[in-house]
Parts: sequence; structure tokens; C-alpha cells
Amino acid sequence: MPRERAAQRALLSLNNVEVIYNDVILVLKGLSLQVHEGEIVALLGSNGAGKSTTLKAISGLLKPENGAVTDGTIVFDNLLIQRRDAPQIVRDGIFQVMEGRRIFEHLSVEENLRAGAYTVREATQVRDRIDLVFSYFPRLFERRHQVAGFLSGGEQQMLAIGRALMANPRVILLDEPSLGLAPLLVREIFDIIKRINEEQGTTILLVEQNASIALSIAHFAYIMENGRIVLDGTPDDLRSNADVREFYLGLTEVGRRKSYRDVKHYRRRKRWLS
Amino acid sequence: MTARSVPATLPQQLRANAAQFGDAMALREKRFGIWLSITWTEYLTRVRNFALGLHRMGFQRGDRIAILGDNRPEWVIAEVAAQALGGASIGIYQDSVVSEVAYIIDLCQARFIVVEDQEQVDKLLDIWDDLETVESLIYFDPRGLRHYDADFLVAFPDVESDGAAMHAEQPAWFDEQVNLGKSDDTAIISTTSGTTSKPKLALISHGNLLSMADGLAAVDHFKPQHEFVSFLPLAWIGEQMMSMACGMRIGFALNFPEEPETVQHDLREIGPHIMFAPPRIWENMLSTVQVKIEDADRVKRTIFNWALTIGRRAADLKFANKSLTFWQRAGLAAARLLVFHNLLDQLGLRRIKWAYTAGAALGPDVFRFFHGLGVNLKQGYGQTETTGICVIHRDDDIKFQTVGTAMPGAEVTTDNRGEILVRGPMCFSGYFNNPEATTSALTEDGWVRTGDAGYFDEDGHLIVIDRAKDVMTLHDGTRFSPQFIENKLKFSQYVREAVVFGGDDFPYVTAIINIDFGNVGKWAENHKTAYTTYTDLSQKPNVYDLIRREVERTNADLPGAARIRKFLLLHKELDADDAELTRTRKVRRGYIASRYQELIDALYGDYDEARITSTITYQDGRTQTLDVAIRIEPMEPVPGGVAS
Amino acid sequence: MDPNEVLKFLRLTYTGFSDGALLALIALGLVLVFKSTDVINFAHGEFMLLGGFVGYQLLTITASWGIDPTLGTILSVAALVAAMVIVGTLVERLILRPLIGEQIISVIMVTIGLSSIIDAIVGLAWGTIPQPLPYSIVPAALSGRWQIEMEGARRPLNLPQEAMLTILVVVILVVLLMVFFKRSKYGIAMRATADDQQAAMSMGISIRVVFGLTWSLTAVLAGIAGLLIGELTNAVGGDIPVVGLRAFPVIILGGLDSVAGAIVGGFTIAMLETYASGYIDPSLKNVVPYIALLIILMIKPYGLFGQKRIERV
Amino acid sequence: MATQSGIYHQTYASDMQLRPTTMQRVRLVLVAALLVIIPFVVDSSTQRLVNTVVIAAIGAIGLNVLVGYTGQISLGQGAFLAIGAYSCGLLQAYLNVPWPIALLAAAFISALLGGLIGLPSLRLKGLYLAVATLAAQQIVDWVIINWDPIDGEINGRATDALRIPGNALFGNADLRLNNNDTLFYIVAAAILVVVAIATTNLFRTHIGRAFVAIRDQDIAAEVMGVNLHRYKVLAFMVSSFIVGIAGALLALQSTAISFERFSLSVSIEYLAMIIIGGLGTVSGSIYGATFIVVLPEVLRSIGRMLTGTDAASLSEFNRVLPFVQEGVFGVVIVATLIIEPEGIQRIWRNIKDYFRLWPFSY
Amino acid sequence: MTLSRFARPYEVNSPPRRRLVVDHISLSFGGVKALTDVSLQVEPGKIFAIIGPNGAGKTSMLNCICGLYRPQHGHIWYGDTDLVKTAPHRLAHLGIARSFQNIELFNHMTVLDNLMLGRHVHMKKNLLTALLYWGSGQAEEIRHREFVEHVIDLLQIQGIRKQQVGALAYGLQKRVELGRALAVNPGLLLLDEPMAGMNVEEKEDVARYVLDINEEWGITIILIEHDMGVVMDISDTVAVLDFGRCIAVGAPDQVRSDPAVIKAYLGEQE
Repeated sequence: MPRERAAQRALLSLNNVEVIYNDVILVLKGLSLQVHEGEIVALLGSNGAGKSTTLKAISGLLKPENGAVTDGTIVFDNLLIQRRDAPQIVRDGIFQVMEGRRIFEHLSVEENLRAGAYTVREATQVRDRIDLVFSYFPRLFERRHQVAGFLSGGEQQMLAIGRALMANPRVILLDEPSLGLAPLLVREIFDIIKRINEEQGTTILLVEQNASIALSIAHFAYIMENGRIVLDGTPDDLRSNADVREFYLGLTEVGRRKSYRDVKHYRRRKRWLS
Repeated sequence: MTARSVPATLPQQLRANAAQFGDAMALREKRFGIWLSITWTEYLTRVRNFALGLHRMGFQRGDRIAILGDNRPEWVIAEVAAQALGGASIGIYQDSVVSEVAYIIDLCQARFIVVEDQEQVDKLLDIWDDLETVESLIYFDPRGLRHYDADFLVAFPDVESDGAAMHAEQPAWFDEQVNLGKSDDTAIISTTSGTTSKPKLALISHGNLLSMADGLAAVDHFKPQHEFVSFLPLAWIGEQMMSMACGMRIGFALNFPEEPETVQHDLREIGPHIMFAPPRIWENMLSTVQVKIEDADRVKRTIFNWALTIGRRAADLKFANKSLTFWQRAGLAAARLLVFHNLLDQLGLRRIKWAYTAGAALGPDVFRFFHGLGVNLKQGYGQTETTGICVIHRDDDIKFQTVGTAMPGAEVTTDNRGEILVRGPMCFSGYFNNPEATTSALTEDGWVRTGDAGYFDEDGHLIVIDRAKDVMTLHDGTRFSPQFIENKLKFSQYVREAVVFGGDDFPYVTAIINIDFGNVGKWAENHKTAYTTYTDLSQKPNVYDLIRREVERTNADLPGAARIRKFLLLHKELDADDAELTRTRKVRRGYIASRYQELIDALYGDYDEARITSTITYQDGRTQTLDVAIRIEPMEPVPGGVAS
Repeated sequence: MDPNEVLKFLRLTYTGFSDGALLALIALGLVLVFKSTDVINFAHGEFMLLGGFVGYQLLTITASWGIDPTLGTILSVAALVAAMVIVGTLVERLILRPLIGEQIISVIMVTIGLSSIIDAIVGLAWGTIPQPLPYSIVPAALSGRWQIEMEGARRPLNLPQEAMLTILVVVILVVLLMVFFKRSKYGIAMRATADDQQAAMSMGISIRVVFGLTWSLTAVLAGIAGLLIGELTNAVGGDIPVVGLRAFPVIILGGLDSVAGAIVGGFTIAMLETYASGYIDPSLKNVVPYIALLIILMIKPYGLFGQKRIERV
Repeated sequence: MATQSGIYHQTYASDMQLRPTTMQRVRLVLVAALLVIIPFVVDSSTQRLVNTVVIAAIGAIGLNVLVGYTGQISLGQGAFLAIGAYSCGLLQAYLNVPWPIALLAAAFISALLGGLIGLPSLRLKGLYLAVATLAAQQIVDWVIINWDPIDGEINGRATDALRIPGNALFGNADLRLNNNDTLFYIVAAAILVVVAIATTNLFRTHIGRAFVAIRDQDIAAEVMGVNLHRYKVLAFMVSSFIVGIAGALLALQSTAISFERFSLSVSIEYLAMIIIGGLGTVSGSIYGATFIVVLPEVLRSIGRMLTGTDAASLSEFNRVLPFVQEGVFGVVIVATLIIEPEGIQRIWRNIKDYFRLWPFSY
Repeated sequence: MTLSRFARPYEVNSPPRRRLVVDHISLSFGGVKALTDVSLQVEPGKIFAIIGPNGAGKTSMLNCICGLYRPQHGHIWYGDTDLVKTAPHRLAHLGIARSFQNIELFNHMTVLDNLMLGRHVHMKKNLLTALLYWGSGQAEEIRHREFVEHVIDLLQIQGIRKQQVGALAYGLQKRVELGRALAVNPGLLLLDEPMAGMNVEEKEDVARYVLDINEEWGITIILIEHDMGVVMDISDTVAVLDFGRCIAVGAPDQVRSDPAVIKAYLGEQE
């Protein structure tokens, strides 16, 4: 329940974060959320709601896109991190897996992993981490000397997550891991994400369009629209909310999946209770 | 051929306009990226064709046509066409939920319904089996309707082409029908706003509408070349009065926005000369300006604030009928040049000659703000039963605490209990199918009982207190208006809506308050309070502290017994879909009291928290329940106040 | 066969070879920058100019101290490397970093602006007249001229041995760079950055460090090239940037992002130049590389070794 | 959007018009007035400077069509200018063609050769293409230096320069351009106005849109039916047509031309103009050209004021000036790009936006 | 004026709708096989979905159809035209348009200009009229603007008409890209993952547009999509690719229960 959850101190918390792009476009309008140690927290919402921006605000990757956190605080493990730059934040223990995989196409699989271990100092540790990644993703092991650009989409996503594991972060920010993947692969990847969370104890903040699968592994979820949180709760809470069912899970009132053939040319007004 | 005297009905007026203005623009609709225009001649042709088409479908004199949709040319064409055939139209708010639509159609027994699009068609299909009187649904936006095969669904253009065919056969028939129209014929049936009960249907005649237009035009000299943007629901009497009555009588063009979301932009493009809007629109405009100025850089903000100070001072002097000194005038000119000109341009108000507000009280701060910018904003007073307004400010005699003086032709007085009574050509003839209500609303000698309490000040200006029923007798015996307290609370930018209880059965005054999500949210951000949802924000302790200060400020101006002793911040915004507000967004106090009985009990009991299980209704009628704990905030015992 | 022709051929070949090594060295600097920052550095020639004059100044100073030329050379080269690291870092920090993420043409233009600035500084500081180096940086044992007597024709080949130095330097640098890019953490980081800056940042790779490193490296390579030109032509002067310009067809020919391409391209262009000017017309020296370039690009649009950008739609 | 309240359109024709706001109208009138009064108020050396600016502006617009709008980076501007200049010069010198015809012919010849130079663009992209145009630059330079017919004689001595007779028009010696700065100004300014308007128009139509589409996303443009080959070559032709005019004007302005005026550094100067001015805008081309042409002159004047009149300081002044000019040129480029990579035009627009949204910020 | 809510622009200018036959095509890149002997038939006026795991060759298939890739073997017939031998820019003339997986819009142009570019193949006026923007040149622009406005209306992007595309949100960009393809007035529309990265609500919108385009404008649609719900609901025929081979073609229900498809793509859960 939110109340009990709120009582604990969060590992990562965003407090009224405001993000502006190019000095004018307000993307996040006072966004607050908490991620507790060991949790998988899902952040759902429509396109342009600001989910990716939220992740980039945490990981310090806004700057290359001309964005900036103009207000509010981001606290990670008692540390104010909204002014730190991306490399520092990775060293602090937050690693973002960006949307669209963004693997280094011209580097080999293993070189990609080594790049992920940039912040790791000891060479032996790098070796160990590579072995760990290969234990989660045996397919990558088979292709470790291949140029990553020629991997399939699923393998690229695995590589992207593997790169994150290399840095041994406390929090992984995952941006749309299911993007463009076949249903079979989506399942596989989410199973691995869950395993990583359970076995490595890695906290995960997950941005995902596929709400049903995200809710299936998350411990807590937020729903964003227009740059702010409109609803939060445990997956069970959210699954019982009519708006979530209709707009995020595509279910009818009796719980059947709606047919895309019957979509109306108008939208029901959302009632995010506000 | 036809009598060319003063037209007595809207269709007659349309015919006269077509003859007089011909190719001048009558209607414009933003569509396909440009303002598609309809001239007066085309307007008349389309009305004629649609009317004849309706006739072929069986529309009879005295029938009613219901219209449900956004403001579009088809909306007004359908209305005037029905009137041309001696029928009446009834507008239904386009955002009404299914049950409301069913209620009104059932009440008015319309035989034909003109609807905009799939959304409205679906609403009607949901309740179709219960609608006994309705024969046809005529739609004018075909999007998404290709698989709908019900035979009672008819496309608007099909009706028109049917009509055109009939006109070719019987060219004189339409004119004859129009000539039959009389001033006393019912032109429209208007739903009352229904703050206290379910809506009633007021019968408004052509004479009511046209005399209203004449009265208003006598006060303010509208011209055919003026522009008007029709963006408020045509089901609302205020919009009928401006668009249909004044628009037709004067002959100015109506402009329909592209989409509800683009109203602000379209308004700016057109730059209307006349605007009539309820307080909420003006309040929203002000808060938009405030937020944007808040976000502007220091230079802009400073200059704006300076200009606004100058403007406000000038407005105050104008209200006091004092003239400005040379330096004040120079300052005002500078403020206009530097700020107001452009600001009004941004808001689309640059060309406004007359702006009106009516329907509820507008806060003095908002009023002063617009006058400070140089917008000639005037208050009016009236109701559906008086065809919009009957009391209004005059250009040179504006006092923000009043609603002005009676319009030409209207008689306004108060009875011994302080209830406002109105008589005149704009007064309605009764409620449809509801003789009881008619009797209680109309006195024998033709006065309309408004149900509002009010009095006249020394200059003869009317001051409205509240709905007479709501005026409460406090425990010390004084009579007091809850609306007065609510308005005082709402002057705060942090309070969006307030519902005050007290008097009669209640030992002291309490309030249920809706915070303004945007402004309180901003405040929370500035005060390092993290929040997620509306519910979360509304229950933050320091938000309570913030609102507490606002309540204290309000209390300071109130007599002891009227002071708010306890309040709570509601976890959800009041919503018309939950029937907490009327479709014109007025608070339905009685309904709220019963809906939140647990909260009221808690406010008058000895609790510091109340749990409430409330239900929200979705547009399509589905509901969802939620369970929240709400804090009750007691105020300090007021010195001199009576302990409960 | 006419021995004169054979001699001429040998002489041209040797010149082309040593010249090629020099071009390759210059091209290497350009490729380095392009690989990790996607920028073509139009100021590379000016870096060389600056390096040449700084080297000249250092040698003059050491000469004025009267120390042994070998020690003087070592000291001067060390100081030159240090100076160029500083120059590279400053340039990156002050001029290129603010433009990270801007469109490519803006970044090119900024290097053009930079070239003007360096030109002006060098011009104001040292003037335009070529300055001979105070002493040769090549150890006496290595300097001299190759003397080969051809049978039948008593003409010595008479080629400067110093040119071999260029080849040696280039070989060493290429090997070092290849190992660096393949094996070292920073090398991989630089390649990763070249692929996707933002993704590299998300790995914790500091773009600043990578860019600073890149520009320092390239400045050092340019400085060494400048000094070598001074040695080979016996003077440093305002025309060094023209040599830099000659490296453009080289990198395009080899492929902008290919180290191997820079080497092969360097030798190819230099050979073409020398043969064309030797056998056809000296005035062709400047055009022939470009004509060859156009022909090759028509066949291979990304140069001989350039990576075709993987285009996905 | 940049509309004004009360401006609305009932037809597409009016919606698609270039519709200046009141402020823009005022500005246009001011610019026009300025153009007209210049010859009446400036001295002859300033007039010559203005003429140079006008030529540069035409050339910059031409280059911007190619680089800014179509996204084909060119380092061969000098070559295109040279083709225009030498065509015009040769036609006058050898065929005694009247200057208006020579000017026009030069533009067409430039367009043709420009199309030819643009052929590599069919296969090459980005920096590879840039270096290919550098090849054009080198080859044209080489031709100018080594091809005998375009070397001329000055005072009986063979030189690398081509002498331009400056043919009179209608036999009227007053209608020669190279000794009548005012007449030259009128001709050049009129051409600039025409070129500016025509270029603006071009980018309101499907042809201009195709150019921009190629710049933004060439594959998508091709799939949407844009023939890349045709439009890339067309962009080169349109660009070199305009640049050819500028080149021809350069020839008409002077009595002799030589290769230094068309070297790589000229190409770079023009690139600097459009980048500093603003890529993909006509007004930016003009701002940029003005800035780059006027800057060295301003520096010279400032230097003059600060320098003594004795021989020593004059010679020092002459030694230092070129370096200072070059250095400042470099600093200005770097500074502009760091402050606003989209150039002067963008800075100007930001200023306008600041006031357009007044008193708001968005 | 044709600008009525009830008017359809295709009544004015309707492209021929032909059958698309993919005839035994094989495609490889330097030895890597992307497509092996694939044959498909797309009937006019239908919605044809291609599904399959990542790297199965779906996008390669589209790229072959629209001429960006040249298969080494086989033919692709659109009516009587062999698309394998047709230059990519000719496809739009034949009435074939497409959208891209990773949005490929002209970012510095407005939405309107992007759509107007879709009209490019229908615009004939020459350079001179363009430079003058006079008479027929202007009239042509206006005529096509009218068509484009119908597309804007269909896709409900009125509000962003004059905004720069690059600054729009992802979902809107997807919609604009769809609009640009529609502006071609195609008989065949190829959509490459039009719903990637969208939540249910947004997918519903796109599904509705696709159905409208198909049913109201009569356009044949080939659709690559991963969301099985969407594919099963709206398509008439589904083809499944795996490792460059077509492992199943048929009606949605038939394909859904095909064991090979379950094994290669759907997994057991579904």
C-alpha cells in the first residue's frame, strides 16, 4: 500500500522535478516519485508524457539534448544528484539502458560490454562481470566477437542490458526494453529482468509501453500524463482501475480484450481522480 | 409578396438578412485549415433545404428537434430550419452523460435529433429503446459511422438534398411557412441550469429572443461588421442570446472554432469585437496570464507588474467616476503601448469593444484585472427564464460589486422577502409540460420569480446576494449567503471551488474546498513538497496549512457567526460527470451535501479524519468506487464567536 | 632500359615513399579526430604549423644553451609533446566542447575559424619568413645521403637518409594507435563515443575526457609532423598548412575513419603526385590526387577502407 | 504562431501568402529605403565596399541554396565564382559581348558546369562530397593558372590575370560598369533583390521542398517520389547559376581578374558567411555576407585610428594588419558558433521572438 | 468546394489499386541471407500483416517492395510493373507509399510541408514558375494544399499543422509520417511498425486510422506489427516470416494456431 511504502526511506526519489528543453519546452511539470531498494518500479504513460525524460533527468543524460532540470530535487542514497553529470551518476551506481538499445554498432559484442565497464577499475572484475552477463545471456556468448551492428533486435536489447550489468549498478533505469521485439522475446527479456532483480538485488526503474507485462513484474507503478504523475499504486491496485484497464490494458468492463476493430472515433474522458 | 415589416421570428430575420447582406459572411467555421465561410444567402439556402428535408421526414408545426454537438454551422442551420417550420429546437450540452441526455429527450419529447458525431450517436443508441418519441437521428460528421446501419440514422446532407429537391418542386412553400411564424411561437426550449434540481425546460419565444437582442443592441451598439466567436455551448441560453438572437438581429458573423482544444488559438485569429462568457472563462484567462507571467523572465515580469499597477489604478478611478491626471494618462498610454496592446493580442482580446459576464458572480480582482488591461468587461444578470440577461452595466457606469441596471424594456424589482422579480418582453412563457413549476415561477401579473435574493443600491444598481433558498439563517439569527463566503474563498488563487455549509440545522459554518491543482502544485514545488496525484496533494499537511491561511483571511472579513469553523480539502475535483456541478459548471450544493454526507457528519462531529467511499461516474455510465481518508481541519475558536 | 630513367624512377619512388609516410602521419591525425568526434579538423595543418614553430623555438632555445644536439632534440621533442597536449586540451575545452551535439557543418566551421586564429598567432609571433632549424634533429649517424652508383651511369642517387626517419616514426605510431584502440579502455571508449555519444555517456564514459584525449593526441601527431617537415625541408615556414591540405584527399581516399586507409591513402597519393609531376608535368602535382580521388570515390563512395554507415530504414 | 490577432484566412491563397506582420512591413520599407538612398549618401570607397557586399550577398544566397537548404556541403564556391567570372570576362574580352548578355550567359554557363560538378553528389554524401567539391576547386584553380587563353597581358607583360575590357552598352561609355560604381550598384542591388525574392519563392514550392527534404532525409524523400539524382543536380545548377551571377559581377566590377580571388580561402569565406549568417535562410545569407565583408574594413579603420603616421608605425601597421584581420575573422567565427550555432539570423529571430511573445515567454 | 465533411478526396483523384505479387524473391547482403524464396500475394483493398521475430526479414521485405533493396532473385509485380526493376522514386508515381520504422520525417519542415512533399509526384510546375510563385505555380500549390487538408482532417492533426516536425512528440510524428504517405494518394500503403512504442490508447488511435484509410479511402495496406492483438483484429491476411522464410500465410485465426508460428514467434503463453 502506498501509505506504508511512503513511510520507508526511498533509495531514489524525485521531488517535484521540473525539466525544460531548449529553455522553453516544459516537459516535466513537478514530477515526484520514489523507488525503494530492491524494487522494480514501472513508469507507465503515453508517448510524450515525459517518461524517457524522467529517466534522463535521473541519469544526467538531458544535457546533450539541451534539456535541464530547472526545479526540484533528485535524491539518490542521500545524495543530491540533479546537478551531477552522467559519468558521475554512473559511478554513483545508476545506469540507464536507453530506449532503442543504442548499442555501439561498430564495436564487437565484447567490446560493447567492456565499454559498459568503463567505470570498473580492476581488470579481474571486468572479466567476472563479462562471465556474469554471458550467464544471463548465453546467446551473446556465442556472438561475442561479432560486430554488434549485425545482431538481431532481441540480441541487441540483451546486449544493452548486459552492458548495464557490467557496471554493477545499484539502480538500472530501463527505457522500453520491449520496443520492437517479438512477443516471445519480450517475455524472455522480462523474465531475465526479473531474475536480475531477484538474484543481483538490482533495483529497477522501468519505463514501458506494454503495461500488462510491466505490471506483471513490477512491485509498484506510476502512471504519467503530461509531465506529471496522475496515478500510482501496486500493480493490483492499478489493474483494478477502470481508466488503467481501458487505456493501458485494453480491457473492456467485463475484462475481455477489446477488439481494435471497434475503436471509437472519440475518447472517453479520463478520470484520473483529479 | 411577403410582409417586409420588422421580422418577428428568427427565420424571417434570416430572410431579411439574406436580402440585405447577401454575400457578406454569416457563418465561418475553421476547418481544413482555413475559415470556411457561409454567406447570408447560402445560410438561407441551407436552412431552407434542411427545413424542407425535415418536412419530408415528417416534421410538423409545433414539433421539437433536439440538437447535440459542438458549435458548428449545422447546429444553427438545424435550429433555424426547425423554427422556419414552426417548430422549436432544444440544445443539449455536448458533454452530457447518457442519463442526462435520456432525461432531457424524454422530457421534451423530440421527434428528431440532430447530432454531431459518433460519440453522440453512440449515446443515443445506448438509450434508443427507451426513447419513444424519437424517429430519426441526423448526424453531420460521418467519421466512424460507416458500419452503422440503423435505418433511423440519416446524414445531414441527405436531408438537405431532399429538401433541395422539394424546393425545386414547390418553390414557394418555404416562404409561406416562414410567413406563418409569429412572435409568440416558441423558438427554443432551454434547459435551466439545475443547481437545485433536475433541469426544467423553459419555453423561449422568438419575441423573447429578438427583444433581448434589441435591448442589448440599444445598450451597446453592435454592428453587422463586428466579429463574434461562438465557442460556448449553444445549449446555454447565453450563447443562444448572443449567437442566435443578437447575431441574427444585428447580422454579425458567427465564427466556430475548429476543435474545442483550439478555441484559444482560433479566438486569437478572429479577434472578436464582442464576447459573452461566464465567470469561469474569465477566471481561467486570468490564471493563464498569471502562470505565464510567473514563467516569464524578470524583465518581462517587472514591466508587466508595473503596467498592471497603472492599469488597475486607472480602472479604480474609472469605477469611481474620477478622471485621470495628465501623468496618470501618460502612464496608462505607456502601459498600453508596452504591455497591454500585445497582451490583449495574445489573448485575442485586442479588438474587444464589449465583453460580458453573467451567470454567477465574478470576483472583483478578476474584474479589475480586465478593466486594468482596458477590456470593457461588464456584468449582467439574468437567467434562462429571462432569455439570458435583464440587468446590465452601462459603459459609463460600471461598479464591480453590482450587476448594473435593468435593460431597456425590462422591469426589475424585489419583493418583500428580497427575491428579485423581472417582467418584460424577454420573460419566458412557462416550462414545458410542467404547469406546477410554471405557476411557481410566474406570478399572475407576469413577473418572473428568479429565486435569487438581492437588493438595489443607492444608484439603482442591482446587487445579487445568492439563490434565495441558499441564504442561510445562522445560529445567531442573522441571514447570510453561503455564496458570499464561497466567492471570498475563491478569490484565493489556491482555491478552485468551495462549498460552504451552515445555518438552519447546522450549528456553525464549514467548508468543503477544492484546491486549484495548478497553483497549489506550483506552490508545493516552491516549498519543496513532493506530491504525485491530486488526491496526494490535497491531503498534504502543509497544503492544509496553506489553505488554512486563506480561510483565516476570509474569516477576518466575516462577522463572527459566519466564520468558517472547520474545513476539509476534498480528494477529488468536483465534476459535472459526477453531477456535482451543472453542465455550466455551477456547484450543486444540495447534491454535494447528500453525496458527501459522511464528510458533513465528520465536519460537525468530533473527528479529525473522515473516511469516505465515493463513486465516480465515467462518461459511458460506468462507475468506480474509491476509498480515501480525508483530514478535517478545525480553525482556532474565533474570538467572540460562539463555542459549538 | 635507360639508366637515367631507372635512376629517375628510383628517386621518384623514394621521394614518394617518404612523402607518403609524412602524408600518412598527417592523415592519421585527421582520422583520429574523425573517428572519435566525427569532426574533420580543418585546423590540422595549422596545428602542424604551430608545432613546427614551437619546435623551432625549443630547438633554438636548447641551441642557445649550448647543449648536445641529441639531448637538445630529446628535450625539445618532449617539451613539444607537452606543449601540444596543452594546445589540444585548450582547443577542445574552449572551442570544441561548447559545440558538442551541434550539426556537423558548424563544427567544421569552427575548426576553420580556429585555423585562422592559429595562423594569425603564428604570423604575429614568428612572421612569414621561413626559419631554418638551428640544428638537425636527426642523429648524425642517421643523416646523410644514400649514395648508390648505378652501373654505366656514374650518377649518385643522392637521396636524404633523414626521410627514413619519417617512415620509422609513422610505423611506430601506427602500431601504438592500433593497440590503443583495440585493447585499452580509453581506446574502446573513444570508439564507443564515435559510434554514439549519448550512449557512451550512459556508460559513464566522460565525453570530456575522450574528446580532450583525442584532441591532445591529434595535436601531438600534428606537432611531430610539423617538426618533421621542418627537418625535411630544413626550415619551418608559413606554407606548412598547405602540406596539411594535401592530407584531405588522403583521408577521403582511405576512408575517413580508417587508420589503415590513412596509411595506404598517404602512400598512394604521394606516389601519384610524384610520378605525375615527374613524368608528366610538375604543375599537375596539386590536381592529380584530386582527379584520382574523384575516380575512386565514384567507384567506392566511402573510400577504400571507410565503413559504410549501416543505414536502416 | 507568428500571427497577429484579427488576421484570419478564408482561402488557401491568403493562408499561403508570405504575409508580413505590421512590424515586418515596416522593416521591409526601411530596407527598401536604405537600398535606394545608399548611392546618394556614401562616398566612393564606401560605395565600392557596399558593391562588394552586394556581390557577396548574391554569392552567399547561391551557396546557401546548396549547403543550407539542400544540405550538400560545398568547398568549391571559389570554383563556381571563377566559372562565372571567367565566362563573363572571356565573353567580353574575346567576343566583345555587351555586359548584360555576358552576365546572363555567364550565369547559364555556370549552371551547366555547376551541374557537372554536382554529378559526384549522386553517389557521395556529407564530408566525402565536401572533399569532392574541394577537388573541383583545385581543378578549376589549376585550369585558371595553367590554361593560356585566360591569362592576359597587362601593360604588355604576360600575367596570370585576365583583363576585362568593361564593354560599353549601346556604345555609351557611361554605361560601363567597372568605372561607374553607382551604376554597378543599381544593377547589382536590383539583381540581389530579384535573387532574394526568387529564392524565397522557390522554397515555398514543391521544388524547394524537395531540396529541403533531401537535406533532412534523403531516403524518405526518394520514397516519396523525389528523384534524388535530378534534384541534387538541379540544386547544384540553381546554386551555381546564382553564384555565377555573383562571379560575373566580380568580373564586371574590375578591370582584371586573377586566380587569387577564387581560391580555397574564398570558398571558406563564403561558407563562413552562410554559417555565421544562418544556414537555410535568405536573410541570413545577406547578414553573413555583410558581416564578413565589412569586418576587415572596420578593423582597418580602427587600426588606422590607433596608429601613428610616421613611417615606422605605418610599416608595422601594414605588417600586423593582415594577421589581425585573419585572427579576428577566426575569433568571430568561433565566437558566433559558440554563442549561437545557428548564426546571426537565429540571434535576430530570438530577439524577435522575445518581443513577439511579449509579455509572455511562450 | 470539395471541403465538406462528407466529401472524400479520392473521389476527385483516385489511384489504381492493383494486386501485389511477390514472386519467389531472395535477398542477401554479402552472403548473409535476409530473404529466401519468399512469395506472397496481396489482394487489392485488403489489410495484409507481416509478422515475425526481429531480424526475420520483415523490413527487408518492405524495402524490396519499395525499391530500396534489390533482391537477387525473383520479381515483385504490382499490376504489370516489376518493382524489382523500378527506381525507388518511381514507386510513388505508381501509387505506392510507405512509412518507416524509425520515423524518417523532414525534421526542419512544418507538418504541412512534410505532407505537401507527399504531393510531390503530383506536382508538375517547373522551376521558373516556382521562382516567380505566380499564376499556375501558385494555383498548383493551393490545389494540393486542399488534398493535404483532407489528410490532416482524417488524422486529426489540425492543431499542429504549422509546427516544425522535429519538435513534435513521438506519437504525433508517427501520425505525421502516416499522413505524408497518405498525401501521395497511394493505392498501396506500406506501414513499418506504425504502433511501435505506443500504449494501448495510442495503438487504438492508429488502428482506427489504419482502418479508416483502408475502408474509407480503399487503400491496400501492408503492415508490419508486433502487437498480436492489433494484427489479429484488423488484418485480413497474416504472413509470418522467420529467418527470411515465409513459414505461414493465412487468415489471422489460422495463423495464430499454427504450431510453427507458435514455436518461432508467439511462444506458448499466448
